[in-house]
Amino acid sequence: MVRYLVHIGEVLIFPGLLFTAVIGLVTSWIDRKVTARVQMRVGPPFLQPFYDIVKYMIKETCVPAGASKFVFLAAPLFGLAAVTVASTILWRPMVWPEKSFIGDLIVVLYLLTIPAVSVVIGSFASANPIASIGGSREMKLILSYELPFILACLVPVIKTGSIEFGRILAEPMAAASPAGIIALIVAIVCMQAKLTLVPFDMPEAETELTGGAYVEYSGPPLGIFKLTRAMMLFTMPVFLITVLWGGIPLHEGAVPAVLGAVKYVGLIVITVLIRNTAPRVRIDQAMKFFWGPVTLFGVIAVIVAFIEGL
Amino acid sequence: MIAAREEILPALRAKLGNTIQEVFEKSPKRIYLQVKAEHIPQTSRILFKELEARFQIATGIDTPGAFEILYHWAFDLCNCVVTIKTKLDREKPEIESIATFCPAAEWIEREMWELLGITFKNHPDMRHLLLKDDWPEGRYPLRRDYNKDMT
Amino acid sequence: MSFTVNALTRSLNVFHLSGSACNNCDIEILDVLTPRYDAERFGIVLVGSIRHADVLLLSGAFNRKSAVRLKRVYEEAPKPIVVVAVGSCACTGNIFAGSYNIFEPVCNYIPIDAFLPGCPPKPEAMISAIVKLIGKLKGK
Amino acid sequence: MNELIAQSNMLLTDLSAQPMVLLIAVPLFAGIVCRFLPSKGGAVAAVIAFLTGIYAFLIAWPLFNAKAAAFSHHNWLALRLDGINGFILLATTVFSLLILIYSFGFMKGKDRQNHYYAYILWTLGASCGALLASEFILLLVFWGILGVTLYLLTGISGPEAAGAAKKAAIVIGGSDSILILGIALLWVIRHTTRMQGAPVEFGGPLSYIAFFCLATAAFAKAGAMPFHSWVPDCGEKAPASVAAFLPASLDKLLGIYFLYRTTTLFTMNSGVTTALAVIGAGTIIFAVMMALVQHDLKRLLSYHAVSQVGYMVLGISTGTPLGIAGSLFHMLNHAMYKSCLFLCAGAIEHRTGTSDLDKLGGLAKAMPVTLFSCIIASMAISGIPPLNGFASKWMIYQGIIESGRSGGVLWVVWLTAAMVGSALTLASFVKLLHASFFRQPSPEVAAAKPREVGPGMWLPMGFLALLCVAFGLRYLSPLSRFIFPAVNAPVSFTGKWFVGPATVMIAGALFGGLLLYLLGTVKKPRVCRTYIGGEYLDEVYISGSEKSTARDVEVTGVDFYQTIRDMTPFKQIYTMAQWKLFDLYEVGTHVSFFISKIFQFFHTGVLRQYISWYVIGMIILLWLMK
Amino acid sequence: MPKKTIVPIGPYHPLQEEPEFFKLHVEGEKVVDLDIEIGYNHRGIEKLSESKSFEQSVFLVERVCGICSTSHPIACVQAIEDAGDVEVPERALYIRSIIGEFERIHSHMLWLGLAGHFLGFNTVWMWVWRYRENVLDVMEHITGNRNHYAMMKPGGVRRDIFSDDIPGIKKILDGLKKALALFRDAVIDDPVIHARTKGVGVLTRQQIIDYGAVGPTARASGVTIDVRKDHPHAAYGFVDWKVITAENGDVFDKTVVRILEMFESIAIIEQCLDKLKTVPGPVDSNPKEIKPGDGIGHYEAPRGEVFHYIRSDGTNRPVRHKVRAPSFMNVATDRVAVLGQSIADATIILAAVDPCYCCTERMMAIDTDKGKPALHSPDLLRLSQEKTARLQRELGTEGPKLDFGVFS
Repeated sequence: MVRYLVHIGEVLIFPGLLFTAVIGLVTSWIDRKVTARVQMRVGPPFLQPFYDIVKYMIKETCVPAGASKFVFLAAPLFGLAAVTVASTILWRPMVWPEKSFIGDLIVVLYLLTIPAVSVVIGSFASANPIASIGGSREMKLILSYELPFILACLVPVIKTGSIEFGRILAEPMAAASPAGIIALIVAIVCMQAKLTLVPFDMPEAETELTGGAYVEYSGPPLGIFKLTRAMMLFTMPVFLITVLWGGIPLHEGAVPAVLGAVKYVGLIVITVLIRNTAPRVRIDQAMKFFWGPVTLFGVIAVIVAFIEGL
Repeated sequence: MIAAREEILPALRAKLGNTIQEVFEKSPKRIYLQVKAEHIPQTSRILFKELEARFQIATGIDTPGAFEILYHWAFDLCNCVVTIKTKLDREKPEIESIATFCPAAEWIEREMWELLGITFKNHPDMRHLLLKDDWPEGRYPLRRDYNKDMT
Repeated sequence: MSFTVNALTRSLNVFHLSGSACNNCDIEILDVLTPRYDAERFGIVLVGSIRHADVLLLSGAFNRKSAVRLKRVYEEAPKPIVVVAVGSCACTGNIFAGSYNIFEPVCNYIPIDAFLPGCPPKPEAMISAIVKLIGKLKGK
Repeated sequence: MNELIAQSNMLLTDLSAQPMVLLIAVPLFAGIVCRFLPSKGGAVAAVIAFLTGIYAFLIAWPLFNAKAAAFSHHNWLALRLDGINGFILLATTVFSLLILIYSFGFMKGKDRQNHYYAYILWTLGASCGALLASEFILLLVFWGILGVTLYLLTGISGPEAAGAAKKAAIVIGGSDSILILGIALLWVIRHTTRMQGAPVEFGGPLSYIAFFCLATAAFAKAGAMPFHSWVPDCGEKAPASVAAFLPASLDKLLGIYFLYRTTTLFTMNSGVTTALAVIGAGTIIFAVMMALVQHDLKRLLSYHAVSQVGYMVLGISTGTPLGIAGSLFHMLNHAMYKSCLFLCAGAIEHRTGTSDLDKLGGLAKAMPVTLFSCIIASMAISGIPPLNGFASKWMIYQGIIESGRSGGVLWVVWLTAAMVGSALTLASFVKLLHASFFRQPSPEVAAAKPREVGPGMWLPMGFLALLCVAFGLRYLSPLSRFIFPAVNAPVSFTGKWFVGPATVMIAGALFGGLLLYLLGTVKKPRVCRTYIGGEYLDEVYISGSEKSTARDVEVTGVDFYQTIRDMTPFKQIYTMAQWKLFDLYEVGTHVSFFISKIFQFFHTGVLRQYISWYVIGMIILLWLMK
Repeated sequence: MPKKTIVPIGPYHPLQEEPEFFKLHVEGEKVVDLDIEIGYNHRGIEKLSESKSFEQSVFLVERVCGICSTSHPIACVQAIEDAGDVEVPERALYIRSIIGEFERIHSHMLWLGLAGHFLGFNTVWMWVWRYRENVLDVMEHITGNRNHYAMMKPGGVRRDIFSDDIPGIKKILDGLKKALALFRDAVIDDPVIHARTKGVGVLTRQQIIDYGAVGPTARASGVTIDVRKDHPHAAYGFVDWKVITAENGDVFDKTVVRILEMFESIAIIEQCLDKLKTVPGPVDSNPKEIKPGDGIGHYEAPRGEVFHYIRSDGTNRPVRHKVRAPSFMNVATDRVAVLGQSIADATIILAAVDPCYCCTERMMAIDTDKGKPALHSPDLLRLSQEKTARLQRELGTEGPKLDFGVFS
């Protein structure tokens, strides 16, 4: 019983919901601030993402007439739950290495897909044609990045022969090898799409689809979606660092932890810069891009990983 | 294709013959011709297809005597605007559409229909353009007898 | 209530609804977001869907066709929502008041919290208006 | 004479004392009874069938617990229960029972009910027979009966299903003849038709041919490529309960069981396993890509029934205990969620009268139980944790990774195919959910005023959906109870998935989200009109003064993946698929028609020509024999 | 066979700042037909205009559109001058061209920024609009207002450009040229922009001719029409510049045409500013009355030809005032441009003609509150500038000085 209470504490406070949400919102502030600076603007105040979330919580919830109310309202929760659990699974070994692992690479890979799926389901449940377009684009986007992303994640699996985070973290980091570097680049590109940031923000494409998949969401459900996105913004880079770049080992002392944090900020800055120096692509172009060159690089990474293992 | 200002009138006379009722050269850049309503499609076709003039717009006017429609055609190579004027019966304003061969005229004919109440026969897609769809029939804002309180 | 207002005023999502405008107010509204004025400093961002909006900016007079839609959009907006009429046309109907297609000032359709006259109002005036509006909301 | 009677009496008592025999014979006999009931006696047939189903389950349960049993009579009548077929036997009876319960509501008011229940019972009996048979000849008999009942059940819904029934019969019948060839070859090698015994070493073409002959029968039954083409047709045309019963559950159980049984008869080598893996991975990707563009609910589900076989074949091909266990577990899980999905499809069809995704829509509010069963089963088939589909797929992935430890690079391809296949599966189910539940209904569907089906129909669906959740959350207990005994080797996991803590965490996170909700205003949501920029969906003028319906102003969920269809390599493949180039049956039909056309050219039916052919032949023969 | 359904874009949609309703008829992802529903913006003022004086109607047409708020007045005064045979002093012609070209630059920059915004490229939007502010500052300095300039009147212009201001304006133009060169290179070389715009929304030469499309939309399809060149007016006959055309008619070419046109505009302004030093004289001929007759005036607005027709009966009011904005012709071409394109492309295609619905639906009215005496007054100008400065001080934003900081 106590064990389960500890689990609930972990998932709700640290390193789960609260921790991920706070760092995620700070990260989204970094995102907005850097964006503003790139655009020669001043940008929002530090607490802006927090104000936003609180504001969404007090706003009225509108449910569109033709919508399936329960699915419409439940979809955001499942996205939030999935990213929270994924984050907890990722962080536990990095904070308390003596604690056993809850899941492995494949589990987290699947969990990180759920937020996007919940957006799709939620958009469909809202029974709005514009949301449907957004949802279908999101789904096609999932399809397109999943293949190269899996290939990139297979590189450490090939190197260690294991899908356990413990083994992957224990090995010398994959990014130190050519295969790992290629895989990291592929994974960064996929991450951009997984976070639905420009140039892959076609699911919500504000100027095309007036908010796309989120068009019907208001108030707390929208706030949860925004929170989920902020948490993804935190969890995805951590996942990449864990799988391909040695992780952020908090338990090993200050230096590795700071180094990990630097890696994290570096990934965020790369993401934000990509986001601000490209226009949005079309969904079919994105699919061709991911199934073409990106997958090719993923395959190359896998082949190089095999050659390195010989 | 007309290349010089001087060629316009002779070419028009040759093509249109005696359907031209009246010619008025206001300035070197502006020519006004008066033709009968039934000759408008033929005249427009000649201007648009054979003389390759650009359809600028048509102006509908509710004058005391009759409804007048002015078709403005631009000759861009020779700095000249030719305007074809025609008069319609006040009681039954009706004219053949030119949008059948000149898509550029489609919207303006719709507009003249809803604002002035001129019927364009054989128009490909006649429905409201500017006013709301349930605008009451028979209320034409650009007519002189229109009263705002009618809506 | 004060908590609600406080949270609301720190994060304003603006939905911009242009009625039958000459486009000038609309462009000046967009201008407020651009580097020189940068409304994001105050937490103001433009959103695409009325469901995400906290502020409804109206610009232009509203004709028979768009006034109906305005009412619909207002009803579809999640409350609480602040409605601001930007530009002389939205405030009074202005020069269009006599037209056959425009028959009422917009405040007869929906409740309006703030009027911001000008043709068009300068971006500085808009920011000043927002600051004053926030002050007014807090004082409520 | 008396001696003979006494002998046969003895045999009968002997047989009737055997639960295994009863399990086969009672359903077969009850089926005969049902078949000869008057056609009005549908309800009686249903009751008989239901009672038989319960009886079968009551026999199967102790049999499964007994773990091992054997029965043999006259050498050929040999039945044997062991770790492999025990749990499949149990699963068969459970699924049959669920289908029979569901059929109460589903078949109500339809004609030929007595036939329907008779065929279901025969299928149940023959399945049990095929599972228990330890002699190839006996297996062949039951296998043949199953082919016949498949034909009959597919064709039961009327003339429009005749083509599908014929196709199924020909593909299955063809594979049966290949099976006979395989059994004969195996006899040549082993000099026995026993299904147990020392495994055969591969050597020489004979053993390879024998293996692939047997595997072909398994593939055709389970619906793996390239023998899959009967599944979509059957799934689309047959009643949904039949589709849920045969292609979705029983045929998978039988086919994969037989494939696994076959692999135990041979010592697998890398060539064979690679061939199996190619078939598995190819089936996954190809079938799911086909599913992506389907317009019929049941056809879409059928392509998934094909696609999921790929995972099972892939798992068996790894040769590792973990992979095989995953494969068998996936087989069981698949039977659960796919039957559930077909039953949902049946419920939808029952209420709306159509399974055309173009027409369906708006059922989310009308049929909540169906919606949730369908969502859970969809998430399970897509492998979303913590549902059962995830657990078995995850084991198969690990099996693939483990098989890669012994060298080779191809495992990455199989793994990628399997994982991408999951994403594609998810995509097509998202389409299904949208098209049938969330979008606006078509006028005819709206006119049917759909409502939730009766408890007789939603109970099996809900039960299966709950099973999906339960098997996912407690995946270790079904594994240790059903699957591990079947795999004659210790199974150890390479990955970690502590579903208990994870579930607690998910529940905790959901609770956290709910807390945020409760802090917010979500308690009293306001219902608003759909926002499309100030217009109303049903007030858009389509042309002139004609107003739209809400359905006109929306995205057809069915055409979501048109983008993929229009992409360069896929476009050509889809076009070829449209020409049925990948359909062995159609290609075969065309080839045989072409050949028969050549013969037709000679067979003019004119006597004089026959005589002249005869004379020419004689001359040539005489000249040759000179 | 995919089913045909309607995807609604609008009426209140961030794609365009104005209300309009596009009904995309789509099959799958492909657009098979487009139905444009306008009228959300129609203020129907042609009726009202007939009760206003010619002087007033210039103010009136200024408010047809906020972006081409000087093109309509130029066309309108030209129509009045054509009807009444009014002479215009030469210096006024140069000033008209200067104002008109500044407006073209600000309008094209506006479009370029918004096009970036539509494509999700907000950095381009922000950068371009930052430089656009400089143009608006120049206009505020010359005319007293950022947008509605109130410079045109029958027989000339209302305000002169002082020679003291010319060096400052030229400095800003130099900075602008550098900034535009940056955008030209950035846009023309960006592979993703190529992918999104090349071969998208193609309009053929014949379609342009059939639909009577004008302006950059027509010129991007190889139709060399430009009212400034074809029907010389204002000062365009006296300065050296060329008409920019492109061949492909896709969105990319429309973008390129607009960017290159801005360089031509800068060249025209620079030449006109030089000429102002040598051309003296009044800027207004102060016509006393307008003779009866028909008058046509047209001007090349940023979006294409603006056409005004005025019938005068000798009184001080028009009998009929017809306004045709370029978008009225251009928007109709959307229907052929989007056929066969995907939904994602449709939005940028619809934006590519630089549509202006307020123009299309022509408002016309007299601003009775802002009568000419007030606007003539330099006091008001001063007051306005002071108020702006005060507000800027309060809010801590940059002041509109002519040598402000972006380029220095």
